[in-house]
Amino acid sequence: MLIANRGEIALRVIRACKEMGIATVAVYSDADRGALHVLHADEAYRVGPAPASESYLRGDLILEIARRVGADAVHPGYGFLSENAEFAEACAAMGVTFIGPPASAMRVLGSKTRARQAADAAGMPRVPGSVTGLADVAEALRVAAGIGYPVMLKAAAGGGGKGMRAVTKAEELAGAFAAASSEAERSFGSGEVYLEKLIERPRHIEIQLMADEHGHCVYLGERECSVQRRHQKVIEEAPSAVVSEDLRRRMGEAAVRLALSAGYVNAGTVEFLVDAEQNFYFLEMNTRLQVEHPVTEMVTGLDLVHLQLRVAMGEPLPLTQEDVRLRGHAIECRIYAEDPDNNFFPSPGLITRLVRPGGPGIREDCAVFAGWTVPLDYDPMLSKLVAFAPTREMAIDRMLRALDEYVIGGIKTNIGLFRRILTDADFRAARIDTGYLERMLAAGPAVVEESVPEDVVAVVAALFAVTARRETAVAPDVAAESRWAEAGRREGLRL
Amino acid sequence: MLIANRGEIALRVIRACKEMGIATVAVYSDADRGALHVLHADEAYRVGPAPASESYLRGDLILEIARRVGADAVHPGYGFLSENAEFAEACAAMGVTFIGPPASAMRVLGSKTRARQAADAAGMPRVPGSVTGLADVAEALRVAAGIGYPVMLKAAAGGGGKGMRAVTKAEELAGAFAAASSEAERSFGSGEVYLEKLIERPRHIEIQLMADEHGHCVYLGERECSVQRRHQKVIEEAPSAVVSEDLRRRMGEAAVRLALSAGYVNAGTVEFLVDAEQNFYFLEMNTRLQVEHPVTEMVTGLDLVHLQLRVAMGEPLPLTQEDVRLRGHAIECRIYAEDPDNNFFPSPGLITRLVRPGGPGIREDCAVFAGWTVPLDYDPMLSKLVAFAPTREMAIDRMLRALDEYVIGGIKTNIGLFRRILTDADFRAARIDTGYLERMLAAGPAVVEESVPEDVVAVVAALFAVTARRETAVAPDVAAESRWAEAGRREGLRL
Amino acid sequence: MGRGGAAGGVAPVTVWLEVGGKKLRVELPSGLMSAGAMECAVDGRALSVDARMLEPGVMSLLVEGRQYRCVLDGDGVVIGGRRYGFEVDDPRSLQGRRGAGAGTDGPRAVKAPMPGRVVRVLVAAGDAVEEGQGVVVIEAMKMQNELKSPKAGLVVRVGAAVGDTVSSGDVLVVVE
Amino acid sequence: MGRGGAAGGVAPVTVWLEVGGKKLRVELPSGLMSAGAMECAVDGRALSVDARMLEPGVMSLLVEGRQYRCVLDGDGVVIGGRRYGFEVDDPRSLQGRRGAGAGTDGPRAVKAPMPGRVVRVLVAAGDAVEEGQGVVVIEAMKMQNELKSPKAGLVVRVGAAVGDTVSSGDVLVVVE
Repeated sequence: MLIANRGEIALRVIRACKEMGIATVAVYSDADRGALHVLHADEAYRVGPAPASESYLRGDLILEIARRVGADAVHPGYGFLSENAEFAEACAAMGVTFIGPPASAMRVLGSKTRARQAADAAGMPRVPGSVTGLADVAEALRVAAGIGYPVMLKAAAGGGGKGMRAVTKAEELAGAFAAASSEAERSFGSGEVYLEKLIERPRHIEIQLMADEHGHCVYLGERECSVQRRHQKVIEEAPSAVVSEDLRRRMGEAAVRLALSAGYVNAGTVEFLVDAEQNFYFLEMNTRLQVEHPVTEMVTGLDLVHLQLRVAMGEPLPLTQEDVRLRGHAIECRIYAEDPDNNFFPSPGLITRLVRPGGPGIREDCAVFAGWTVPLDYDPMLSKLVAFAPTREMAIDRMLRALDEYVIGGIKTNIGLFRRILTDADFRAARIDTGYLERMLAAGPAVVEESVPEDVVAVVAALFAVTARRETAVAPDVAAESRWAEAGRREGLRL
Repeated sequence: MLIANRGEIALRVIRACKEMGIATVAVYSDADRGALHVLHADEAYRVGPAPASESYLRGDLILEIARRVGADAVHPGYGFLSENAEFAEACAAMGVTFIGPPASAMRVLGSKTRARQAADAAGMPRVPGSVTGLADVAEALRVAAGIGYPVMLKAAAGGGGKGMRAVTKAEELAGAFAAASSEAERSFGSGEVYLEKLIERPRHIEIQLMADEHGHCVYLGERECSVQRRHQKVIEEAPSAVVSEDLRRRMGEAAVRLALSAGYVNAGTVEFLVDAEQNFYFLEMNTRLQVEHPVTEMVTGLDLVHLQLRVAMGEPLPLTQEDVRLRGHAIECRIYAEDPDNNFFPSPGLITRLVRPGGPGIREDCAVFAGWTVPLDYDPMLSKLVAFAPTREMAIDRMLRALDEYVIGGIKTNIGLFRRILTDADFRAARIDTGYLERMLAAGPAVVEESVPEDVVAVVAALFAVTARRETAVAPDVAAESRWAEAGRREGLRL
Repeated sequence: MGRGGAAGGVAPVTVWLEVGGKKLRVELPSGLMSAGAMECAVDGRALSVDARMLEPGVMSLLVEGRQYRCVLDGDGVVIGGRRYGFEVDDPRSLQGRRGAGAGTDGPRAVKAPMPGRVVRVLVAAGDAVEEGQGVVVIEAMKMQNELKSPKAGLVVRVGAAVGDTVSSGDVLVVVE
Repeated sequence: MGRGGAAGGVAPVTVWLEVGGKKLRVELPSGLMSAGAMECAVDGRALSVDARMLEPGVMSLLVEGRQYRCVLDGDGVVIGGRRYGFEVDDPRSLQGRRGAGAGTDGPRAVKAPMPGRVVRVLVAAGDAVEEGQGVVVIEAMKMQNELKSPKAGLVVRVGAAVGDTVSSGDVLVVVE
């Protein structure tokens, strides 16, 4: 099995393979020779320079490696090549199993506009708006007038908020259309945008699907991902505090219908917007494993990667819809290398110290360590910290306990942000929507936490200062070690 | 809340308290000032010198601390004072809540002989033998003749295999009686022994109970602990591979009857022997939280320490028997500082390196770290490594994956033993009983594991050797650091 | 190694610190080691503590029974999940982390707030700039960050060119 | 620090090792650093490897694409969960871990296999002992360990007394 990815998801897939007795092949860019996904693989091969466009996005090079080592399957993880239909086809053409849906299903459900047509065909409710890409501003104005403002412009090929613009009145449409289109062009190589009605204070709730090659598809409950910043998920949880048994069944069955209509196989996620009246609207489908899949694993007791591998081997799903039982509550915090005091800009660099949280109910999917240099070149996610407990309140309090234990030294992280959200009355009461976090951040500075007496801080600082020489014998040495190794790599190992 | 214990269980209780917003008070011996249970507590107080008899067993000193700091509850963990009825009474007398059963119930169910009388009264099947302690060898011979050989002599106050002797014929009885009695005297301060029929190849299967003060008691499924060495549990799992729904119900209901008959409150465990025909025999009751409680938490989704604290506060159980649903399979390996190549003798000392396993389904209850010196003075358990997965086979393979990741440097551990057991055909087929492990060990040397080419080992060793100077700048420095702190403590911080 | 460790103890120490913008004088006992009970003083206020270094950079501090879990992070210490920055005015200090010119009048430096690549340079030496005017754009992980001038004045130096990889703290532009 | 790290590189190295009781000569390239691709040789057999130290004591080694996770543990290295002991005959060696007399004829030492307390001394200097005869009993964590004589002969030295605390490797008795 070749893992065409990096970071925590590559490590997570490698571990699953080992548990199933499958030999693993890692690929790495020049930035990742010293990464954990390499350290844990049975074999590892360099694919190219640091930039993703020259390494992890080079499906041709990766397939060449797969051919050379005789890998019979490729797991794309998420991001990179995971939703690239051409890559899936190239795998198939080479007789290598692509761990994911067939290219045909990817094509139908991967494009937002084509997915919306499929959703209509499957009788799935969706947000009113244009089904296909808009030809020009004129058409945009026509459609917007039809459904009424406010409306949202979205990139057809897009995701992650790129190429999105909210428009509250007709005068703004032309400018927003140009901006969204060019941003979409830059981000996805396609400027196609569409338009739909803007739902007020929607919740983002998604259904996890798993389908086999024999026409069986089950839904594994929902995840709520309403806590977002710039359309990026920050906290995910399962189950959603507002989804009833009945709503879950209706959303789940609608999602299964859509998947089956497109001949979908393997893991996939159907995203919905849910309004205040519990109406749900189809948003898009992600034809891959999601970053936030662990919360679903915690409440279902299943292992989605094991299931991915088994259905990819042609096995029938080992469970029926009746076997799927949700229990307890799981919350995931996406810990990023970013600076909350500097508008959350990325803060890559050397991790000089790492003190991990632990204890019952805490799971961490993570591929960093003390001495690791977080590269500039990729997504700044450091870790997915997950807390499981019998109830949502207990899971929140458990996560707060774990966050207090967590120390990541040398770089800035958003750990403090999570402490703030998890102690916020609205979040604890599940009064959240996709605008919640930005409103909370706009509301002003964090509440002052219980503070340590100044004199105690001073003594601690002084004690560390006088032991600094011993200190420098250690953590910075880790730094030296890796910089030096880095240098060695660059300079061909000669001094 | 004062935690009258040390090591992983003290840390585990402290974390639960933090999650419930309860302030924590740790106590420590001179060997534990630098221990993790101290580092994570809100307050910490020295109780005495390293030997347990002068520190963690000194209920009087610990209660004095509780009084001084105004703690209103004490959690005894397991071992030490956890089954000491006098201590429980002393707490009550001081108006401090003891997190455990009332002293009265402890007295009835804590003594093996009195517990057996209660079991008879509750109509619980038990191994034929003497109900009360034996007056002398003559009585022992009488009882043994009555039930027939082989028989087992056991200490009335005992546990953990101390004061136990198997006797296959009458001639051996006198010698065994003397040996068991004196060993019991030494270990538990009481030479009282009793005798019962020896069940051939029994499985050790126990039922976890949780009872509140309002007469409600539920059973949380079973744990199988048949993999033992010298009557010490080595691997525990839940559920048992041989316990049917029906057997679970019958064992569980019998255990609940016993607990209610003695007015039992809080967490407790009823241990049974199960023979090849699935007959179960009452063995004894442990009136405390068990070391192996995590496997029950993994398959029930509950948190036993949270439940302990809530029922101790007088809350009714938040769940009924119908709410208890088992899901998946969990296995726990007790990782000890002991030397498998030297008859498993303890191997305390400085941990110079610690590389922990991680990933989905892995839980570790552990209170050691790189730089920690495992003290001579206490139980040599380092860590409880738990693997959870949908099936027993997946849990075993997941544990094997985790064991391969685990490196504990500087001291000897039994990690290799677990790799051997978990790859053993009999264990994987659940053909186990309390004699399984000793038979396997007697069967001879471990199967040779897949080995790394000698030349590769040589190059790795050489590379580490030439970087040893940088190396010594780190791990040994940790050693120095802690030795030096140690010295500082002893020498009153003057050089 | 025991010796090596012990050698870490130092003569009577007075440490001048800046914590939360406030200058403090901390006195630690002579022959001090960062372990065990010791009498300290902060600006003359006595404080009895019991300190234990578990591993380098991780310390348990007891003050009248209260326990603080302290982790060193560069020029700050994390206690109970909260970070307290500090500066040491001391030969053995952790100082020099600060870039030049911060908080001062006269020349002001625009420094890279994060490692990244320079994608645009919006000013040249000699240009007049307003306070808050964008001067350089750097990118990391696909996100762009426009750095603004800290004051109105003249650009006296441009230390970055498009395509440069810069580290956090590098001086990119100086405004006089 | 980069300097400091770089200073770690050393001159052309030949390392004599004992692995699994076998003496091996390992040649590492000159100007070597334990990072990147390098040509090595073991007893003259060429071996191309790519080594990367992730953190001190943890190394990823690539040999023709095969990846080995290697963790240093004192005088051994753990690879794939299995420990391989080694001895280095080299100035920069990790040697001196071994106690005296192991594997030799003549005097043989009985050493403490673990830290503990001496609870019984069963022989005195001058006693004749059989091979396998118990000489000292030490206890740790409530478990007793009777140490036996490695050979038949005369006890020439007893270095332990009841009540002593001993460390792993301490010589307790020497048999001639």
